[in-house]
Amino acid sequence: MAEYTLILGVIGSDVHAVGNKVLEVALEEAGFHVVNLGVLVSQQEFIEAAIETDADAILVTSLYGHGEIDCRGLKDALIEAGLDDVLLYIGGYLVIGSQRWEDVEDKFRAMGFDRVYPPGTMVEDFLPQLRADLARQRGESH
Amino acid sequence: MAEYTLILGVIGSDVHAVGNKVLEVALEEAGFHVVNLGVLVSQQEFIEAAIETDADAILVTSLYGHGEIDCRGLKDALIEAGLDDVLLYIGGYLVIGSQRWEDVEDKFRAMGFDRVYPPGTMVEDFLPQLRADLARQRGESH
Amino acid sequence: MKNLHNQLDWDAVEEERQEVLTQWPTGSEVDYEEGARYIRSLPRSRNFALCLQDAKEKGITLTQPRAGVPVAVDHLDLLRFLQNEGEADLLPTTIDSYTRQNRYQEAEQGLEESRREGRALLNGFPAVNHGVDTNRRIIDGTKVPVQIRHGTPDARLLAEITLAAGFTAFEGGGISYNIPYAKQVPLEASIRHWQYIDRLAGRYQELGADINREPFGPLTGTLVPPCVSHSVAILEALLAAEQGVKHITLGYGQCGNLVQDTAAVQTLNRLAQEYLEQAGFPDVVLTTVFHQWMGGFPSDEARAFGVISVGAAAAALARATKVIVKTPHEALGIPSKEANAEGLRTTKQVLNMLKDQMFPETDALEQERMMISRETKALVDRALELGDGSTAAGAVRAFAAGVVDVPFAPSRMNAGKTMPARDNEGAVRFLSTGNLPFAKDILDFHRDCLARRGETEGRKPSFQMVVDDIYAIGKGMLVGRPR
Amino acid sequence: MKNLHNQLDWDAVEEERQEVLTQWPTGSEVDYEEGARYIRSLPRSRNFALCLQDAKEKGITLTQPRAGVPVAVDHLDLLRFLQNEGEADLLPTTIDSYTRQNRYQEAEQGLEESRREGRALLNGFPAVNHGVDTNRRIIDGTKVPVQIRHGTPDARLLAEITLAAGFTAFEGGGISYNIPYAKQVPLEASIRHWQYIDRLAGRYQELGADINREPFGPLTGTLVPPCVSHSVAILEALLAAEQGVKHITLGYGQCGNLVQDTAAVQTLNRLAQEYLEQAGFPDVVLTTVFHQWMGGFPSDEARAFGVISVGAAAAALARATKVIVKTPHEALGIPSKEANAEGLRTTKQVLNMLKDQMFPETDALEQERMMISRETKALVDRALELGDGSTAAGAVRAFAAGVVDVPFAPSRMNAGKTMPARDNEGAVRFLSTGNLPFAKDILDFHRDCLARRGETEGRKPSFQMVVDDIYAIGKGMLVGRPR
Ligand code: B12
Ligand code: B12
Repeated sequence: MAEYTLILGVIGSDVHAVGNKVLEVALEEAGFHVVNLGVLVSQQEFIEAAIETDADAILVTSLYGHGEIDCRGLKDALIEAGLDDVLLYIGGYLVIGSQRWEDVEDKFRAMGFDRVYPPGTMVEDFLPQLRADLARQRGESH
Repeated sequence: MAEYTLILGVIGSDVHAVGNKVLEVALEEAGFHVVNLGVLVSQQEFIEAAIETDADAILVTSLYGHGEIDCRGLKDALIEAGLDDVLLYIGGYLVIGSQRWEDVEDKFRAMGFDRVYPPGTMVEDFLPQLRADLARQRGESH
Repeated sequence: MKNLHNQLDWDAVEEERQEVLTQWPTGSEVDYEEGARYIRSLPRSRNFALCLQDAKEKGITLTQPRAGVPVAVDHLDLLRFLQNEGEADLLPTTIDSYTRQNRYQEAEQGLEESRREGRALLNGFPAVNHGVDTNRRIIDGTKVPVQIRHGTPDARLLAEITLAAGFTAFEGGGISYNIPYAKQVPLEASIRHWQYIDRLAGRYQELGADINREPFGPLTGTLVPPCVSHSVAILEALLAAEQGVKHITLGYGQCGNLVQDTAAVQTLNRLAQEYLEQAGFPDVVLTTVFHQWMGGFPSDEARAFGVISVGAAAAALARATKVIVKTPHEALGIPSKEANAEGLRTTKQVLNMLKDQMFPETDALEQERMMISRETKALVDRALELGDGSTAAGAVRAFAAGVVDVPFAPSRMNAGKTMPARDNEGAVRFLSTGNLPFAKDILDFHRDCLARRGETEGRKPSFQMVVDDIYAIGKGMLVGRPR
Repeated sequence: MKNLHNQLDWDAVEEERQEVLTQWPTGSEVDYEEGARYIRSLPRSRNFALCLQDAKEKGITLTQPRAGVPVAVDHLDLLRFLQNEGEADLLPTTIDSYTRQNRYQEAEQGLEESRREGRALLNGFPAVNHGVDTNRRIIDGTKVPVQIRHGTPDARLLAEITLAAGFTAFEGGGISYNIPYAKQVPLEASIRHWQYIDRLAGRYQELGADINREPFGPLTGTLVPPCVSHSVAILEALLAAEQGVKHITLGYGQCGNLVQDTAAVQTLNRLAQEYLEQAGFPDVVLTTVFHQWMGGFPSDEARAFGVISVGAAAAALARATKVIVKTPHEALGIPSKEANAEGLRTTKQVLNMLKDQMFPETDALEQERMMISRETKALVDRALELGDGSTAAGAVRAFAAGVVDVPFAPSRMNAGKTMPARDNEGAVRFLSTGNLPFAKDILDFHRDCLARRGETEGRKPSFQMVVDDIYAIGKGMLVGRPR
């Protein structure tokens, strides 16, 4: 299996570090090359890291509720940087309070995220999807 | 103040004895002449006790949920026994489960109860009402 | 030496059975040998007695709700919901109050009306009216064991029908289902009826069908001091063992003080074991059940969750074999199935978080255990003495003499001379000991406990304290302090 | 002898203040002397510091929620709701995350959007943007004391504005609001900023306005061993006392084992008292705050009520002065006000039912207290040694050397070489001790604890155990056993 490079990071002013750490270890164990930017990551840092490491996917985390504001314009910036084919995932508590999940998902899909995951998503819950998306993407772009 | 006689009892196959005991003591302390029939009291027993003691009011308790079935025909039987002017109160968990209180109250008012009290009614909650009703009733009937 | 002389002769019971089975048409469906075969065919995970035995060995606490609605399909739906959404380890079938009073005609009417109106008009499942086959569908439709729970002085027909249907556990006893649940039924009668039931359960056991029997521990549910409920539990355990019952679960209703609650669960097991061994029944499998607070609940659901959790914590720390779970609707009326499942899940969370922890062993705990043991022995020994070889007679005479005396009981067979109240730490003590045959130092102990509380509150111990304690938990407290 | 040499010179602070107050336009509204007069005019029942002092004397545990929404009228409604419907004894004002990072421009934008869209786009109350007068309306509108709660490495302007507005309590500290809440902020900087805040609070105190200061106890909220949070708490208590603070509340986040939790609350108080006395501050009023489980919660509300209740029970049995309450929505998102009030009422019910009971004194408890004390002293003594007279420098160097090391902290100032895991009874121990300056027998103790758990589970202690423990409570357990 070709090795895939994943960028991890918690966006904006968010400092929730525990899930980020767990994700890093679990995805490395699952055989990925993981570049973990940690917490308090700006849009610019995500983009720079993706360019530098020729990443296959960016996994954004947002737990603290400001995800909606923090992610505005991220997809456009990626496209501008020529990274339109990098998979863009997001997971966590994406809005303030508990809103209907379908609405939250739609909102973030419309913002350009390929996959949107609800709170409490376990690694085993999204791993098959991630592998499938990566395989499809590589098939398409190579 | 003239002494009023109250009949207490838990109707039907109901054995909830604690509230009945508390009511007895509290109403005696409040100055009433209390005739407590205890638990498992039939309609007939209520009526006989009311005749025997020339009671001013009957306070029916029903906690276990069968109150609706147990109280059918009670008012008619009282009227038949010439006790139409005896005040008829009921309190407790009058139906199965928790239904809208307004509906429960309407149902039991329609069944001939002068006052209907919800679960958790404390003695101080209904005592003023009881005194007022008794005074009015004596005023009218004498 | 086994108390075999107290066992009912099966041939005599057979004769009595013919009469019992005609009390309601469904009696004719009963075939106990087929019932025993069916029970033997159940996997271990669906036999109530064996699940409890396994839990005891593992040292874990199982959860069980209370639940019963009149119409059979609805009842099965309810049980499945509690099994799947409530993750109940054990299930109940709670019987309606008319059936409990053998008023099958009224139960029939309530059942029909419930069907017609599409809402429950009975407060439980009228198992006798449903008959054997319908009851069997309950067992066939569930993955965990199911127990019959009720409050019936004469439950002979109910036992016949539900055991034949495949229920593997049957709650109740000649004392515990009379004193809190009846007014006029003589104890002789109810105990005799329950000897029949125990003999029947023993017969199933002889045929290899394990049946669990559980005296009703909490009695009136309201400030019952441990020694009172322990005495009744032990007397009923002896009565059941005499008839051949091999799986007995003894119950205790939470009082609210953690030391007292832990001591109560621990002594219940030890004392019962002692008495059973003495009486020649060392092979009975004894387990315990802890009932979350059985008295008045707060009507606010959030507060009710707090009460439920304190009970779950006590059950876990004391290592009861199972816990009977209350619901956030307790003070609102018969709970919705959702509320029932919530109570179960709250309880399970607390049990799981505390299952690797024990209530600490201290002098105070040992002291409390000693006190409960001495008190209980005083009552049980005197009762057995009065019985002069007959446990049943002993129980009857003990109640008549007020040697065992349950607070707030509606039954006229109960002396009603004791009155409980909480001490300064919330443990339930006696304000009046009535005729309980206690040694002087025990009497002093209770008086001192309440005197200390009185001092703290600046009032004399009195019935007002009792009333305050009755309301206390419902109003968000444990000890009913004056405001 | 007081560590007076560490106190900031007020004239120098005054100069710094002029710069701070220009960071955002609302800074110009600040008049601290008027603020102090206002606070002095508040009745005792509305002063946070004094309410805690009274609770400590009475030996009771007060409840406090977390809550904050962006728009001021909504925030006041929320607080009043929690006061009236949640019966909160103390209130919070939780600040949004932009303000915490001094990004007032983004906070302004979020506030405006929230107003426009009629829904919250900020996760808290942007107090700086609101300014002194609007903040004062919060204090005027509530009947119980209100505290500012946040997570801000540089909270100087926030403190200026909210103290001037009349808030009588301010959470945070130079370590506890940096290590878990920042990535790049040097400890020197955050500690210096918090010395400013403590000096400001001390100034209010000099003017007779009692102000409560509370280091943030739970840190990362996830499996933080007591000695780690105790060390930070004690260092911050010293730092605050040096600047003239007289009311300090030290915090601890529930770990889940009742013995450990009780020992932790008890030692926190005793150790801090010792260190404060040694440093010449015997007159500081010390109180404790117990945080209900701060890590991942179950998403099911019924289970969340269980977690909340276990925390409430531990707080009551350990006699914490206050308990910070979680809500049944913890794992769902920022709670509705109803859910918040529910968490408060559940907690209050449990507190009330246990307030007359204490966690039993045993050898195991004493052993746990001794362990926590020895561990904490090892860390604090080494830190003070490194500081050589400067508590601040000691703290900075201790973190640089990994002498104090917070598990899972995002900050680069934190060594990040320790790793916690639960033992067989659920107490939080060290899987890796990194550079913690522990004696050999302490190191052995932790290794043995985890080895025993490993044996029970048939696996070697490893990071997988940690991951399992991180998820455990959310999945309904305490110890993350393999399935
Ligand atoms: C621990 C915690 C904290 C700690 C964090 C310590 C630290 N530095 O890490 C402390 C106490 C400091 C904290 C602070 C705050 N917190 Co906080 N916190 C939590 C808590 C209790 C647990 C989070 C956690 O560690 N979970 C365990 C890990 C393993 O799970 P996880 O983080 O969810 O990650 C997993 C999955 O989500 C998934 N995942 C994560 N990212 C991604 C990305 C992709 C692409 C995919 C596929 C999957 C995925 O995989 C991970 C591994 O399984 C949650 C509530 C909860 N969940 O119970 C609140 C919570 C997240 N916090 C919250 C808030 C609001 C805050 C604060 C603003 C304070 C406040 N107002 O209460 C501050 C924010 C500070 C800041 N600037 O970020 C809110 C968010 C509300 C919302 N969005 O509506 C929550 C939900 C609590 C609540 N109900 O109010 N918090
Ligand atoms: C203790 C108790 C028992 C004990 C009773 C012991 C005994 N013999 O007394 C035991 C365990 C035996 C028991 C049995 C049963 N119980 Co029960 N029991 C309770 C419980 C927990 C407390 C009742 C109590 O003592 N309250 C304290 C006293 C002081 O208050 P009170 O009785 O309400 O009385 C006060 C007021 O209501 C008022 N009042 C009373 N009568 C009147 C009359 C008038 C005119 C007025 C103005 C006021 C008034 O004044 C009293 C003093 O303040 C309640 C739930 C709760 N409230 O928390 C359930 C409850 C009443 N029981 C219930 C049920 C269903 C049963 C059972 C059928 C078993 C079952 N399926 O679970 C059996 C019935 C047996 C029978 N045949 O009656 C249901 C009723 C449900 C419904 N109606 O929808 C309840 C609500 C529990 C529940 N949520 O399911 N129970």
